[in-house]
Amino acid sequence: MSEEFEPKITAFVCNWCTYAGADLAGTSRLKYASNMRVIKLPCTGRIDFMFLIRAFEQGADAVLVSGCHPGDCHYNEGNYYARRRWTVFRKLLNFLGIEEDRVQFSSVSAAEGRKWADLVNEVTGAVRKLGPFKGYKQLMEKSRFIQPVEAGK
Amino acid sequence: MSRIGVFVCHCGENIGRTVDCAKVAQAAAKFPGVVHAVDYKYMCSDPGQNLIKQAIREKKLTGVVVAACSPRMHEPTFRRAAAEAGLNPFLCEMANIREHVSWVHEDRAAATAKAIDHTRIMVEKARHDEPLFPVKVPVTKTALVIGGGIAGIQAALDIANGAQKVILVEKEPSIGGHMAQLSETFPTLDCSQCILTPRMVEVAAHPNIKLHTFSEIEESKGYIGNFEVKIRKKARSVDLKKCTGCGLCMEKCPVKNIKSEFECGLGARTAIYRPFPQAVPNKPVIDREHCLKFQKGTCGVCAKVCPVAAINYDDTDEIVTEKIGAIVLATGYRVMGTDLYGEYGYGKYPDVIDGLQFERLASASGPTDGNIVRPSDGKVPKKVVFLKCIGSRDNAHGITYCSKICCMYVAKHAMLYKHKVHDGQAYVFYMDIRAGGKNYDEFVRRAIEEDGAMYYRGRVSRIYEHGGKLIVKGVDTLSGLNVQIDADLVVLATAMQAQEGIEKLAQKLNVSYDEYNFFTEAHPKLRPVEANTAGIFLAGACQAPKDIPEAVAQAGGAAAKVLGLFSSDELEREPIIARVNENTCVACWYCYNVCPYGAIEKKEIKDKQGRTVRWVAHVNESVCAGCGLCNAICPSKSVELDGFDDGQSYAEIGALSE
Amino acid sequence: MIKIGYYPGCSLEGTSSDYGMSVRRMAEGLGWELRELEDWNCCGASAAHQTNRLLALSLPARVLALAEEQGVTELLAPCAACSSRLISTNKTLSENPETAKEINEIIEMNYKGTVKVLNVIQALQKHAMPEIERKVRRKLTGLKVACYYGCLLVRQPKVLKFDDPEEPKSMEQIVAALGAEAVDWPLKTDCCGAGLSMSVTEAVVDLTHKILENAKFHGAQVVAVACPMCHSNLDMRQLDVNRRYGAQNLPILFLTQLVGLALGIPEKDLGLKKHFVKATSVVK
Amino acid sequence: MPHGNNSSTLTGFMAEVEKRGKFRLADCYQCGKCSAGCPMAEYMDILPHQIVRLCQLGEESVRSKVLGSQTIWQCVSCETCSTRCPKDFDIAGLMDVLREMSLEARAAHADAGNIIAFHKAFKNSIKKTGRLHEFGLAVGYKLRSMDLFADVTKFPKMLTAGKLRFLPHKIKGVEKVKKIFEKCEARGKPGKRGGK
Repeated sequence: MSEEFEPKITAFVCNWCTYAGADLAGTSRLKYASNMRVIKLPCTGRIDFMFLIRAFEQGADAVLVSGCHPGDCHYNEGNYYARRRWTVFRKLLNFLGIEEDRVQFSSVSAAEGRKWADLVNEVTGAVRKLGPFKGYKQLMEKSRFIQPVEAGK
Repeated sequence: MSRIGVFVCHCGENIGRTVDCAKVAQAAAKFPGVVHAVDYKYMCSDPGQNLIKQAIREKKLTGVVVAACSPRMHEPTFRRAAAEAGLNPFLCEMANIREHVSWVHEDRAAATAKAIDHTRIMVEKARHDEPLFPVKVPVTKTALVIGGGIAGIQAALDIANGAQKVILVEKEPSIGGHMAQLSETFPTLDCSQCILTPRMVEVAAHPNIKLHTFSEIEESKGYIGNFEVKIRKKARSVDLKKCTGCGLCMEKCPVKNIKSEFECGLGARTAIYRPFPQAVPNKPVIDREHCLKFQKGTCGVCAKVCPVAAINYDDTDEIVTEKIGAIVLATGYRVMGTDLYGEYGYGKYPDVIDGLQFERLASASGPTDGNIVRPSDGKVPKKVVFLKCIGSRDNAHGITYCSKICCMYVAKHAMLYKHKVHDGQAYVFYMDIRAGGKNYDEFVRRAIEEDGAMYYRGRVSRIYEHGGKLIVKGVDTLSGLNVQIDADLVVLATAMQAQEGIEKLAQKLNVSYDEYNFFTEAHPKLRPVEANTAGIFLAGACQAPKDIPEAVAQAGGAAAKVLGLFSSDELEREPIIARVNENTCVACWYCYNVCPYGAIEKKEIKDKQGRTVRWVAHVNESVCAGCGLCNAICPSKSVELDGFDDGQSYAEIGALSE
Repeated sequence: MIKIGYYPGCSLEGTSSDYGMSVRRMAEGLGWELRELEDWNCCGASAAHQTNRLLALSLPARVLALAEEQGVTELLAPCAACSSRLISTNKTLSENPETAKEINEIIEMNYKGTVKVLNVIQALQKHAMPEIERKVRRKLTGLKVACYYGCLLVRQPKVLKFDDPEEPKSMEQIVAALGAEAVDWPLKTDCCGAGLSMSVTEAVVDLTHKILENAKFHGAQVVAVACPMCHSNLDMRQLDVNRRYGAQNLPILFLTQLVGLALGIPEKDLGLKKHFVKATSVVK
Repeated sequence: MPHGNNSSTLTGFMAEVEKRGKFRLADCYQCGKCSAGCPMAEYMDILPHQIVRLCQLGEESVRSKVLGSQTIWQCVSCETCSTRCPKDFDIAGLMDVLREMSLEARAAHADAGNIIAFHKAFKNSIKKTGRLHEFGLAVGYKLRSMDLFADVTKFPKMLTAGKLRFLPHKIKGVEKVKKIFEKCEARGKPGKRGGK
């Protein structure tokens, strides 16, 4: 078998919609690519965009953020804030030299197991085309001065 | 120093088939902070839980990670087990290696690698977990039931008979719902109104039930045990306290030709009306869109004839606020509009009707006194064709699901028709006969064998009128022959759909709904009467198509859940709550502005002389819902969400690089 | 002056030259400038799509590519078969880049997908409604018309995105604007079998008879069509129908002929004389 | 013989049909609405829904039955079936695929000779001139089908009415059209397809 690039993708998902949607994909036994690692948060509004930078630092080739559909947020409007903050964060991404395509947004409801499976495949395919994230070293250097919190305890 | 125990579950073969569980345990044993790692066939079983408890005690674990199914499935189970062994339950985490791994991947090596990664993520989280302690909140012992059909009525009565208070809200002027429209019910053929109306009266008379008809939910705040709900009581224009229900106003009302909603357009009503004679409350309402007083400023006859001066043209909508501990959703269904099937001519040909209209034709209290006649000319139809699956199981034009009740009610219709028109012939076009239920299949066979209904296996492609007949062009796939019937009346068994505008109600209450706008239950098998939001329960066809016995059974289940919730004065809620570090808070109020719940308060810090030194943010624990918006937005990193704080989150992300 | 690209198609140059004439005269009357596509070829009709998928896409694709090259953005294809083939090719190519690549290779052109195809009803809706009422010189008052759509104007709705496939109303609206009365009749989208008119004549005569009979039953004096195949079938085959089922005497008129008459254009300029069933008895 | 629900496991006849048509045969649940509304149903030997069913069975033994059926040639492509299908299954498209396969396999029903002859004459006319020459078509078809006398009475009238042209009109790009034909015919051959 030829050495195909297997991207590493980190998904930040909300507990109420997308995590449950991914569970449904499981209970429906839908098959999809295994490149995604899932981190659960109560709401996409909880996501500090530094989380995404940290994920790239840790070697992710792409990041997926997925929550509830507009209007369906368990906390009323958390997903709006996540979207709004993204517009600011986009500029930071450019500054850091991370292609915007490496950050994907989506909404998957608790009823959309099929959509989750398709989404994972789609994102994995797209990142496979983009190739590995090479700006990693540069990012490490740049992010030294924006490192928000010391993680270890 | 952390001492984490990792427990990898095979879930029989469910995980073990695609994930090498032993390998996951071996890898986990080498993670920093892990002192114990094992795999086992069924972690959720008694012996499995004992493995965990024993390890907590013997290895003095400071944290537990169970790599198994989704935390939505068994997190409470394992946290309880941890607590029983003396560990704070919030130090127990789950790594999802079933729904997110073994069930969705086929390659064993890749699945095992992902399972190891998911376990590592949760181990890192567990290393940064802090003990949390449940927050106790009081319970308001009043239930709100939304929807006054048979499911809502049943739930309300069961809760009220359990000695708790109930507020029943119905958007129509009367309770009763669709069941009040039905003629007779399958499989016993007992009269629908005879069994329903006594229950409606019971609701009205019950000391524990407060009834708001012609009312809708305006707004809902709060959480389990402590909801605050605003109800809009729409202007009825009739004072219910004064009105005696004598009916004089309806007799004298000059606008008499409005299509009655209750009669599905087959009968007429006046502008001041009650939907049907047994309505509860048995008092009228003014339909302002048709009333001459409201449209033209003339008339006013009802006010003139009312002997008790109950008519109030100046009536306005009223908002009442109620404190509620639990909510039962029983909003029911609607019948799909059939205008999307141009090939069947519904809406164009008066003698093509839907199933609910047939119920009204067959009902003894209906517009024809129970005589089955053609709406066009009042003649008795000699050939009636029933079409099943109209809109149902039709992903091209309708909805994909099966509406479940049509097979049964079509058999009932064929039977009722034959009982009333002895020389008539009923024809049924069906795709499958789904008659699972007590005495259900026997009922269908009776329609065919004893009442002579002719069943054709196939769909109909086209219906058009020719010379006073409806030409029905169908097929019988069993014989491979096309079938054409010159029918007098055609009845379409249309799909059951969620009520219109249900997504708005769902958003107000924060409950989830599926792609067809049916409310989603918390678990399809184990928690079928609970919504995804704690303290909200489901009853009847608002969750999925259901017949009467099922709706009633679920309503009873929801009532039992409410009574269980109300059995104690306080309840515990998850301590996933934001905290403010007052030393670093700079009072920028980002959190205050962003909080969807108004849980952030502005707190004054005063010196010993009582002078204000500065202001800081403060979290009201009973209001905070734990979304973490404040945590993410705080520029000085002074707000942290317990259970998902920055330390925990960065640790999880840090676990991604091997 | 409204400029529209024009693709007459083979029938309008041959068996349905009356349709071709009436389209051109009607366009003049309405102030449209029809720019006939240079060097156009046949769309392949059902002979292509029933036997060779690639051919069924390539022939229309060449037409569309020609139109694009010649700067046409709106292309009027009065023949229902042509417009249906062109629209469906447009859709297939725009939705499947792989197929588009293959077809462009075959036709050795580079079609980008910028041409919008209109059937005659759509063109009238877009460029003549509702002001046509003011242009009517000779109101068709009292004339009872059965508007017949057949298959290709309305099916498949997903592809054509034109009117309701079961209860279309667009032709009726135009007919009403001319002062005539459109009768309500159920068989307006039933198939007349024209695709097999030459080869399975027996069946086609039956289908044609059902349609004519139903239109008459609902009081129609003429049938309006917007498809040359429907026309030749309902008009020419009426002779065979008459032989088997008795005389029908139901004139079949192109919609463009009705519009032309209402605009005051002389009958002979509209090709009315070429019909097998003469319309003179009802259209004065 | 296994009938997996996963398209990738399909073999033989069913797989071939699916691949050409880009649809999933398993979608059809045999409601029969296509047959019920088919204007040609009474002239068919096998009803449309039964054709779909045979394709679903997919065994090699049904190949000749389907490709040799009268039905696929009686279908007039009116698309009533596809329009009304509750499962969004393109039955009319399936008929196109089956006709193409039937021609390639030279398996067409004897009675379909007329229709095939008509299509051939039609295509020939386009191939030669770029457009359809209807008089030529009629003559060509009559010759190919040997059905010399039907409709003969109509020709003189059509000619005098200016409805038939004796001489064909040749377009300038006739060579280009010819090339399109050659490429499509070559690519359409079995074996070449799927090979690329």
